[in-house]
Parts: sequence; C-alpha cells; structure tokens
Amino acid sequence: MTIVEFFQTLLTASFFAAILRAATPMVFAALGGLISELAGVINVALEGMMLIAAFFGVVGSTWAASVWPEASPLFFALVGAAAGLGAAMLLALVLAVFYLEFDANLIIAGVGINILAAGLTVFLLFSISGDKGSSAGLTSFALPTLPLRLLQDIPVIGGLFAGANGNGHHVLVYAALLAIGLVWVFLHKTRLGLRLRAVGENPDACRTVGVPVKRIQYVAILLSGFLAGLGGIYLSMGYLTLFQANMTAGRGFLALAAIFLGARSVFGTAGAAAFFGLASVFAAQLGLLDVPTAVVFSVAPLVTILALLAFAWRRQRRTRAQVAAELITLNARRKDTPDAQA
Amino acid sequence: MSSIAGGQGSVLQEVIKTLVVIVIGLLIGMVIVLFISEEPTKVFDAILTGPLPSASTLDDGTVRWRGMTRFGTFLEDSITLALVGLAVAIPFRAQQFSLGADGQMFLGALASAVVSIYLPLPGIVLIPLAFLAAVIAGFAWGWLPGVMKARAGANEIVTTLMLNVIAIQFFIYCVTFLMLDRQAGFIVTPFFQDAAILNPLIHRTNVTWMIAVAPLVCLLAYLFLSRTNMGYELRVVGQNPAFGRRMGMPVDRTVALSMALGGAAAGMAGFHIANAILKRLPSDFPAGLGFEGIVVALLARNDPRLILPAALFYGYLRAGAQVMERTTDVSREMVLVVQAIIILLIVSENLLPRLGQWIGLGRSAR
Amino acid sequence: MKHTLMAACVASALAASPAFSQDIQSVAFFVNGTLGDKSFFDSAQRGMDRLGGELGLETRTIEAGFDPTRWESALVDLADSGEYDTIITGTFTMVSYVEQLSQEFPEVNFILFDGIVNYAECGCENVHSILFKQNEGSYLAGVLAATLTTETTDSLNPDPVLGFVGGMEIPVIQDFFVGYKAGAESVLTGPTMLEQYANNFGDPAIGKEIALAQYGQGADIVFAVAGGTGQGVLEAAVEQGRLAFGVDSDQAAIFAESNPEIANRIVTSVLKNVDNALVSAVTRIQAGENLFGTAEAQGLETGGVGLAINDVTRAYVSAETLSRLDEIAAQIIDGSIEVPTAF
Amino acid sequence: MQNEIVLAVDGLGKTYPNGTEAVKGVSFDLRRGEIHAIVGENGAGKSTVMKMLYGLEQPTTGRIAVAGQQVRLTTPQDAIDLHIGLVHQHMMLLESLSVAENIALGAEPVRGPFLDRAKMNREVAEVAATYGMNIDPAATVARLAVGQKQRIEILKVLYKGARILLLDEPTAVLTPQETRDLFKAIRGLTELGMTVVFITHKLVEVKEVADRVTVMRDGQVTGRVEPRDVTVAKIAEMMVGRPLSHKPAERRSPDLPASVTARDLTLIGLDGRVRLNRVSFDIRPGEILGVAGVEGNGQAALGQVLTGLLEPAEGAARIGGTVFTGRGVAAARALGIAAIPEDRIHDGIVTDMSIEENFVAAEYRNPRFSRRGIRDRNAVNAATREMIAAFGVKTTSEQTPIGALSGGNMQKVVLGREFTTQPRFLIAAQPTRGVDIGAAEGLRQQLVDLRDAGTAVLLISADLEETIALSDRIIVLFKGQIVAHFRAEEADENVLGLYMLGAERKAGANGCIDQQPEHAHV
Repeated sequence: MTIVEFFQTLLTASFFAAILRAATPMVFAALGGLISELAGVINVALEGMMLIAAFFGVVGSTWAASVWPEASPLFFALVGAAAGLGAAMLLALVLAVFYLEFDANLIIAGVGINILAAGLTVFLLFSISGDKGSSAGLTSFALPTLPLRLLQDIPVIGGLFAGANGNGHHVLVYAALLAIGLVWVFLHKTRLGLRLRAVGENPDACRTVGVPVKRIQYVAILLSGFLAGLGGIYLSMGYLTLFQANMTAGRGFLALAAIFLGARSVFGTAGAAAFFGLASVFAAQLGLLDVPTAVVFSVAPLVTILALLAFAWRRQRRTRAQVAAELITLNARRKDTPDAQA
Repeated sequence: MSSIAGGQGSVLQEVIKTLVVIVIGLLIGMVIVLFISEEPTKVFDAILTGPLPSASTLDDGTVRWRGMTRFGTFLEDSITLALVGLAVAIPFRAQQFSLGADGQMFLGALASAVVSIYLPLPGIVLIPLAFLAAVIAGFAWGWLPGVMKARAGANEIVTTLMLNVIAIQFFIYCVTFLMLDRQAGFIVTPFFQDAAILNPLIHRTNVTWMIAVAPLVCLLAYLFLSRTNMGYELRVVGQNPAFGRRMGMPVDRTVALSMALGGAAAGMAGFHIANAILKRLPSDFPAGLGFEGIVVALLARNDPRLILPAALFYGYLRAGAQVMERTTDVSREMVLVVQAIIILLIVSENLLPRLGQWIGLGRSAR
Repeated sequence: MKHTLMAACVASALAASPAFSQDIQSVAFFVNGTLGDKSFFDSAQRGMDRLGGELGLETRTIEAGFDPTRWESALVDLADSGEYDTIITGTFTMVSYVEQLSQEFPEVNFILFDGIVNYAECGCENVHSILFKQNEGSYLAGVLAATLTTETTDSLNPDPVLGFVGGMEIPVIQDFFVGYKAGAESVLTGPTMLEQYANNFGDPAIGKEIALAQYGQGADIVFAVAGGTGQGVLEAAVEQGRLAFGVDSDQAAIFAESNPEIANRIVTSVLKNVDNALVSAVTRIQAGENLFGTAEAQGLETGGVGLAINDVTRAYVSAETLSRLDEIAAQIIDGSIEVPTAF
Repeated sequence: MQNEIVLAVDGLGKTYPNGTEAVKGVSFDLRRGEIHAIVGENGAGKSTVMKMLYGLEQPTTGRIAVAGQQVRLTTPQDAIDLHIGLVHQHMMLLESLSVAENIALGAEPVRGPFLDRAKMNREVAEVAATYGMNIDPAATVARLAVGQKQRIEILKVLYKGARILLLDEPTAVLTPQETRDLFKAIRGLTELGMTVVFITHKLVEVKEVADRVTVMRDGQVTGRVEPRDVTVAKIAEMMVGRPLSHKPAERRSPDLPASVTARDLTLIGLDGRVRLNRVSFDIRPGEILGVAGVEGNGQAALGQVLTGLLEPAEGAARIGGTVFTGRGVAAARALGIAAIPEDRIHDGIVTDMSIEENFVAAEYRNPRFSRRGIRDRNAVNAATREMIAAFGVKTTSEQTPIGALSGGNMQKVVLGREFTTQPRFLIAAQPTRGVDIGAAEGLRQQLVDLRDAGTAVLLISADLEETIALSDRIIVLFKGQIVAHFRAEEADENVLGLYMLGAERKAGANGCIDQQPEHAHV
C-alpha cells in the first residue's frame, strides 16, 4: 500500500467514524475527570471506573436476559448499561468516601481503586464464567447504533454521520458529542457548575459562604464516575460486545492526560481526547504502511509531554515579557516625574 | 491533601496500624473466599503455607525437599517488590507522586539486555556493567519527569504515566525489530551470554545474589535519607518545599533527584528480572509492577528500613496466591482485591476516628 | 529464504529416538496465558477434557497468566510437585523451558505442542513435540476465500481483496498467512492480500479496529489468526455485514449458542486440532508406541489441521466448491501440491 | 431597642478530638444594634467561638440561642439562614470569578438549575449601592485592589441578609485611618439595627468603638465590661492575667558605616505589577530599621528579595560591599543573611520533623554539622540542646516534632536557628505574630540583644506599636516605594498611618541612606 492510497483512506467517512469510535471512551472519561479536577479532586481512578462499568455492563445484560428471557435485546442492553453505570458510580462513591471522610490520599486511593477494579473484574469473571480472559462465552447485548437520516442527508458533511457503513454511529458516540456541550453548559451556566469550580479554586472561601464543599465534591466525583462509566460501557457494549480483562488498556490514564493537555477547559479536554483517539486509529491503520505500531503509540504521550512543556515555556516567556514591558514603562514614568527620584 | 511523606506519629504506632490494616484486609479476603470457594480450608492452607518448601524422607533415608521453587518464587518476587517499592518510596518521601516505576524498570531491563547480549566480556566485568546500565537507564528515566516537574511544573502523575507508555513502546520496538531472536519462534531477544546470567544460589530457583543486593540497597537508601545532607534535603523538601527554599536548599534539584533515585531502584528491579529470572527479554515483559511498588511503599510507610519486611510479606502473599490458584478453585486475582483494600485502608488517615464517630452517631440515633 | 528449522528438527529427531514406553496416568496442562481465547488454548483444553473423560486420566489445567516472569517457576513447581507424570504445554515460548526441565526432571514426560525442542542439543528423551502444518489448512482457506470473493455475488465486493489479521509477527502465525496467500493465488492472479499484525493475542479492540480498516479497504473476508484479538475481528464482520474466517477451533460452532450473529459470519475456521493431536498422542503412548524423544508434524493427512465444514459453511459455499476443496486437500496430502511455509 | 437580645451563648465548650480544650463554658449575649468586642490573646479561644457561631465548628457542650430560639448550627448555611454572617481575617475570595459571583456565591439567583446572571449582577449592584459601596459587579476579582476586595468581603455577608456580623480581626491589616473608616461604616450598620461582633487584640480600638467587651483567656470568659468604665490597662490585665508594663527599647544609632546598603531595588511580579520601585536604604551594624506599611505594599516583596528568594529586576543590595540579592538563598545565607519568615508554619518550620532537624536547616552544610555531605548528628544534637537552653524552649526532648510545640516555642526555635548562624543581617518578618504577649516580650528582647551584638536588622511588622517600640529608624512603604523615613522617636502611629495610606509623602524619602548614592541605573 502506498502512502498516497493510505492517505486516501484517511479522508473517508469511515476513517472519521473510526476516530469517533476510538475517541468516544476517552472523551467520556476525560470529561468526567475534568469535572472532578475542576472541583479540586484529581481522579486517578478513571481507568478502574471504566473497567468496572465495562464488566458490569456485560454481566448485567447477560443477567437480564436470563431473568426476563422474553424481553427485547434493547432492554437487556439497557439493564446492562444501568448496571455498568451503577457499578462505576459505586466505585466513585468508594473513592469519595475514602477521600472525603477518611482523609485518604487521593492519588494513592485512586491507584487502589484501579487495582480493585482490575482484580475484581477478573475475579468475578472467573467466578461467573470460569474464564479469565474474556466474557466471549457469555451472551451479552450491545447498545444500538443509530442511523440519523436527517443528519445524514445533509450534503457534504452528511457523510460524517453515516458511520462506518451508512448505519450511523453508535448511540454512545452521539452521546459523547452531546456530553461535551452538556458538560460545558453544566460548568459555566448552572449554579452547581459555578459552585463546583469555586470549590476547586478555594474550598475555604466556599465553606464560609455556606457552600457545602464536601457535598459538591461528592457530586463531582460521582459525576466523574458516571461519565467514566459511560466510557466503560461503550467499550464493552458498543466498541466491542464483550468484556475483556483489562480492556480499558490505559484509556483512563490517557483521559487524565487529556485534561492537562486540554488545559483544563471543556473543549480543550475533548479535543485532546479526540487526538488520542486519532492516534490510536493511526496505530491500527498505519500497520498497513509498515510503520511500527510502537512508534505510533508513542506519539500521543510524547505530544502530551511536549505540550505540558510548551505550556510552561509559553507561560514563562509571557511572564518575562510582561516584566520587561512593565520595567520599560516604569522607567519612562520615572523620567516624567523626577520628583519620585531621590 | 493528606501527606504521604510519612513521619507522623511514632514508628511503632504506624507499624501497629499497618498490621491492623493487613489483618483487616486478609479477613475481608477470607470472607470472600468463604462465599466463593467450596474448599475454603484448602485455600487458606495454600495461601498461608503454600510458599514454603516441604521435606519428605525417601525410602533410602535421604531427605527430599519439594517446593523449593515456590519458596524461590517468593524470594525472587520479594526482591523485585523491594526494589520497586523503594522506587516508589523515595519519590514519595519528597512528596512526588511518581507512577513511573514501570517505565524505568522496562528501560533498566532493556539497558541491561543490550550489555548482556552484545558485549563480549567476562562475567566479572559484564554483570556489574549490565547492573550499572540498568541503574543509569532507570535513573535517567526518573530524572526526566523530575526535571519537568521542577523546571516546568509539569504534573508528575501525567508525565510519568506518559513516559511509561513511551518506555514500554520503545522496549517493544527494540525487542521486535532490533534485538529479535529469529530462531525463537516468538518475539524475544536472544538468550543473554552465560557470563551475564546470575547464578542461582538455590537449586531450581532463580534466587541469586540479588537477595543480598536488595537489602543492601534498602540499607543504603536508609543511610542516604538519614545521614546525608542530600537525604536531609529530600526529606525537608518532601514535607515543606517552601521552607526548603527559604533555607537555601536546592529544591528543584532535590525533586528531580528523588525521582531519579527512585528510577535507579526501578532499574535494578529491571536488571533482576532480566538477568536473574528471564535471561532474555520477551516483548510481553510484565507491565504494572510499578503499581505493586506502591503497595510495598505504603506498607513500609515509605521507610527504607521497613521496605524489606513489607516486600517479604507481600511477596509471600503473592506466592501463596499462585499456589492457591494452582491447587484450589479460587483465582489469584483475589489477592489484587485484598491488596486494593489494604491500600485504601492504609492511606486513610482518619479511618478509625471517623468510623468511631459513625458508630457513635448510630448509637445516639437509637 | 525461509529457514527450514522445523523440517530439519523433525528429521533429526526422527533419526535419533531411543525406545522406552511409558504409562500415562496423570496429566497437567500448563497454559502460558489464560483459557478463553476461543481458539488455540481452548482447543487444547478440549483435548484435556477428553483425556480426563475418554481415557479416565487425572487432569489439571494451570493458567499461569500473562506474566512471563512467573512461567518458569510455575512450570518447575509443577514438575517438582511429583503429582503429574506428564506435563503438556504449548507454543514456542515454552520451548526453552521444556528443554531445560526435561533434563532436570527425567522422570516427568513432556508433550509440547506448536513448538519443538532441539533434540540434537538437549537430548530431551522425555519430550514429545507436536507441530502443525497450519499452512496446509490455510491453503484450503485461501482457495475458499478467493472462490467466495469472485464467485459469490451476495453483497460482496467485486475486487479480490482478502484480509488477514495476525496476533504477532512470528513464524507460527506467518505460516498461516503464507498458506492462505498461496491458496488464494492458486485461484486468482494477483489478489490484494492485506496482512497485518496486532502485536497482541488478547486485545479484541485492536483486532476490531484493524479488521474494520481492512473491510474499509474492500476486503470481503478477513482471516483472524490472533487468539482473543480475533474476537474483535469477528465483531467487525458482524458490524460490517462481511465475512470472517476463524482459527484453531471451529469458531462458528463455539459461538452458535452464545452469539449466533457472530457464528453466522464465520464461514469456516482453519482447524488446528490440538485436542485431537493430544488425545492421539497420549493414546498411542499408552498403547506402547514410543513417541518421547520424537517430534511429529500434524497436517491434513493426520487430521491435525483442516477446514471446519458446518452449516454456516454450507450456507455460503456451494457443494461444488466443497468437493473441489476435498480434491485439493487430497493433492496436498499426496504431495502433488506443495504448500510454502514460513518456517 | 438596645436591650433586645439577638443572640445568646450559654456554657459553650469545645474539646477537639486530640483532647485540646479550646473553649470552656463561655457565656455571653449580643444585643441588637450594639458593637461587641471580644478580646483576648492568641489562643484564648476567640476564633473558635466565632467559628461555632457560624457553624464551622460544632460545640461539644453548651447552647446557642438566636432571637430566643435554641439553634443547632452545623453548617455555615444554618448560620446564614439565621442572618449571621462572618467576615474572615484573611481574604476568602475566588480570584478567577467575577465580583458578583463572589458576592452571590452560596445564594445565587437561579432559573431552574441555571444561573440568572443578569439578576445576580443587578442585585449585587443594588446591595452595594444601599451600603454606599461602589463596585463593578462584572469585574474579575483578581484585578481588584486590596481595599476593594475588603469591601467585597463585607458585601458578601450583607448580600446574604446578615443582621449579625462577626468580624474576625478586621483591622489587622488596616492603617489607623482605614480602621476609623471601617468603624464608621460599622457604626452605620448598627444604626440600621444590625449587631456587630469583632475580635481584636488592639485595646485602643476597643475603647474607641465597642459598646461592650467580652474578655477571654485560656478558653474562658474572664471579664465582661463596658469600655467607658475601665482603662485599657485594666482590660489588658484581664487578658493576660497579670499587670503589664510597657517599656520601649533603648534607642541606638551607632556611628558606624552602613553594613547593608540597598540601592534602587525594583521588583516586578509575575503578573506584571510593580512590587518594589527603586527602594534604597542603609542599615548600620547594630541598628534596627523598621518597615511600616499596609499589607500588600511591598514589605513581603522586600523581604523576599533580600533573602534571595526573588531576583530584583533592577538594583541590588550589598553587605560589606558584596552583592547578595539576585543570587539565590544559599548564596545570601553564605554571606551572613538570615531571615525570620512571616508565615512561620508555612515557611519557617517543617511541622512533622524534630526540633533538632528544624534547628539545623539553615546550617546543615556548615562543617560543624556535616562533612563531605555526611551529617554529624551528634554535633547537631549538642547544638540543639544549647539553643533550647539559651532560648528557653519548653520541650521534653530535642527529638520532639516541632509541630507539637506552642506557637511561641516554635518561634523561639526559629529565632534560635537564625540567631545561631550569627548573621550580619537579619530580616525579621512579623517576629511575634501569633505569639502570646508574654512570649512576645521575650522574643523582642532577643531581637534587641542581637542588634546590640552588632547585627543589622530589618524589621517588618504589621504591628505598628511593635515597629515603633523596637526600631531605631523607620521607613514607610506605599505601593512599593519608600514614601517616608523617620527616626523612631519622631514617629507616632497617626503620622505613620498617613504615609502608609499614601496621603502624604516626604520629598526625597527614597533617600533613607547615609550618603547620596551614585545612581547605577537610569
């Protein structure tokens, strides 16, 4: 395959669909992480929350199918989704209780939660299906793909909504796009959003004006669990239709990095998550060009690190420029008012 | 955020608290086993005595030891754990949340492999050289995020996690393309030269002189922290960097150094795995050991003197879990659950008072 | 030029085989990974189940997980325990360990599948190696894929593009591709063969992404030789409404119950009958045949490899084509068709 | 109307989980329209009482009644609902948010779940107008001046409908003039029927404005007086528990050449604001130069430049002819510069480490205490013992974590550490802040002794009384510039206050130097 052919494939709707597909879980998790980060709670446990949601999504849908065999697959999937989200939020609650009530170190507790999720999912998977690798032996149900004919009929960009095969995108892909806007509105237009940002900036100031800091941090952590959970169930009920041990494969950590790469803004974070998605699609598809995937996989983390350094460099340069400029005006002023001098 | 740099309360109090937490964690594990297993006594037996060798007397009167390998696994594992534990504990003392032990370990192993495969030298030179290469690689990969933190304020959690990905991918790239053994039938480097491979001290195990190195390194770390100016700076900066700066301490250098020293210890762990255990490097070298290091560091309250006992305890638990999985119906991952519980309980500064408060409230409500 | 490691080893092993027979009563299967790949290890596990059921042996399976630092010690521990007279393990990864252990534990038998010890160097008189001529089965798959992509009109792409997703770029997996490609080229001139490796046997997400890309480039059929990663390929087939070939086990049959949608997309699977091979080896040993110290290559002739023909196959493939496949298989067995190999 | 009791406290007590009894059986009441002062030394429990009244802490014993109704205040919201408002001593503002958002936070007008920003800005503007304060609701707080920020703090409370205002040391960072303005505003509020409670330890203020005074010591109420009836000395006695005598330090102006010469020190902050503007002064050996100024006018910046923490954009300070600014802390310390940081807990000690390890921090590299990077712990131990004895630090062992000591003893260790280095120049920032009156006297004497031993001292203190009492000469900083220069005996609080506010400026004030300097920079 030549490079020209390769880039031709990049400019297709299906490639766009691939990016959306790969970015969706990270967009969800990064938005969740952003909410708790802005509330002053760095969430290292996104990975674990995604993983546990992915697992319980599958198990929940399987369980629903066994309890109400005559119901529809969509119903099974919805039960699964609810179970997955519930599990992720429960895990978030554990983190919140340990951090907010027991004064646990946030980062280490987050790592603990990740280990808990990794252990618990495999442990339960083995106990339920006798299989440690994946849930392929269980019949599980995916949330559906939605064809949005109205959008698809728009000329030029309509193709973007066609999905990989004209059937539109997975329902959670749309949900992720929607979530970007919703999270922005939440953070900047609602009372809770204002308070949440205020709590992150100066909890003491909030406490003194009667803003229930702890309660808002609970809400922020639970919301981040919910969003990470959406990312998780997308992995096992959309991206794939099965649970695989450690199937999050570091996406939660990338989501965390996306928050910093996106300079803690909603659109920046979502953009960074999309970039990570793009990188992973490249990694899968560049194989055709004989570019080692290891190289491609390194690009996203490398860009993140360089971006962090560039931010710092720009900040320092701007400060230096500001100081220099102020010094010039100061000296100019001194010349005008010789009185100020000795 | 509560401090993890350690030092609050007396050592004895901390040790007692840690022991209580371990017991609670194990009890919760036992309860899970009771629910899930049909042979709980066998499970407990496997976990508690599994890693120990057993002796049996043969007909001709000679004593035959079985299970030395299990015992060896326990020791080998404990060495690795002690080193990655140290790799986490040293930056923690400087209040740096380095999660980069994984990447540092990968590069340490890789550096050691390059020396061990390609340099035609006698063992007496080769092994120290490989060790040094691993240490330097780990040191450098730890120093990098340290400098980025100190100079640019780059969040070390993010940078170390990202550097882990880069290190692991670089490792895979090297093994797959540059160092591949085409005869092997799978993606792996050639075996190291015999001269580079550490000799086992116990038959049928990979317990090598690293068993002496690990405690020695812990001791050196302890002496470094308590007896040297740099160690003193590291502790002060960890507890109160603003104070360190006002006292004229090189705060930036100390932050970078703490992470680099952690990296050096992780590099040693990489050397141990490469030259004592695997003797060649496969592309699927195990990731995630860095996180195990966090457990060890926490159990040891970041005190190098306690790293070894903590590593032995945790290594024993892990070896027991392996035996448990092999001989019973409970999977090894149960230990991960117990481990997570221990982590959560141990970092909870306020657990007992708050629980007491809740119980008290419950009573008064009634 | 490809190295002919396998052929050389087999030849030398066959030449030097001292005779001693062994009674097998208890068998342990050491998995350097976990079960549940729905292909390779699961096939071996079915063999274990039959050893326990049909032959009444005491069996145990140990899933050692994906941490290579634990494999050596776990395997030594197993040999040292003295509880099992025979240890079965597979893949080239385990070769060096088996070579070493066979000398340390001469009283224990080893059966190594999908890998071969170097008998000339290690002696290994207690090791029986089983290799598979996966290139032969894949050749048939290549023929079938080429036929389907040109002859069948049903919703398929007119251009001959065939996909292949491998787990890792290692000889055993490349051997599948070499056979697949040769088979396809025997039917078509210059088919586009997409060959990509996931560098992972346990990541269905990557498998799906690669498969989607290959379908996107017009592949009608993607052949997944990637263990658990292959499950992602199968999902991609469902999502795209295209076809896939499975591997090792009859994957259509495996998914027939739990996920008929997937099963209906798997036209066939290139069988690597590890189960048959294990059962036959143990049976022959028990019957007094001395296989230790020798290696065998299982191909179409011995039933070690083959093509799964089931209801799904018959739904997609004409009887005519099926009988043609039989003819080709016969030609491979009698040597009139020589299938290239990656070894 | 004056006699209506709006809030009553009965037998209030607070014991912390670690056993500290901060407040023991405190009772008092507040009447409508009164200004009620609560005075006491640091650690007397005043702040804890305030926190309990505002729901930030829960009492372990006792009752609080608002308008005759017994109440339980578990959160600030409970207090706010009862029209109680607290203004903290430190600014509690969200710098990145707007003025209106800061003022409305906690009681934001909403439409459904959404903020009603228009209504919020309108309401905030209205409230500000009602109380005669002029602010732009949409401005970002970070851009405002300190005075405006203080107004926002009070508006925050008024916006939420407070009728009882609790002010925690409101005058700590104000000049006498600003203080008078504040009290005028407070008087206006009480005339509208509000009740104001304020905490202070400045007894002159109390005498001036308070209708009633509650005196606290060691967590207990030791007196309840009307200030008309008693003298300041009497209140002070109730606070401290013994009669006090004020004796100013003996003035000295040694006739020696200056050892520390600062010339044209200019500092521009990271935000581009001018922090120091051509500050020049001389200090002779054995002389204390006091720095007066409203907080935020460059004193902290001056201290940081002189200790080497910040690099001046222009200018330099020399000691014995050698430049010591802009070269880092270590270099400055090597030249004999020592410093007492203003924020003891954050910058002056490591609370979890032992007295010994805190003590050695300034000199751990000195060959006395380490050789080739290896620490000599016996030497450290011996020196620490000496210091403990010399400074009268109350502790059981030199291994005790310093965090376990009282504020005064901590400060003794800090002083002990810096004095042991035998500095040629000491920068002493807020040396007695947060220290008991008794201990503070001791610390001041130590400073004077150091001066007498020949050290040049720069004293930066928010306590004007202290500055005047200790200094030999005083400079006044306003907006980063020296606006006045006094001999201490010429200075009095009111005059200093005028300069501190920038209302007056002495011509040639920047020349607080012995000889006219050659201008190095233009």
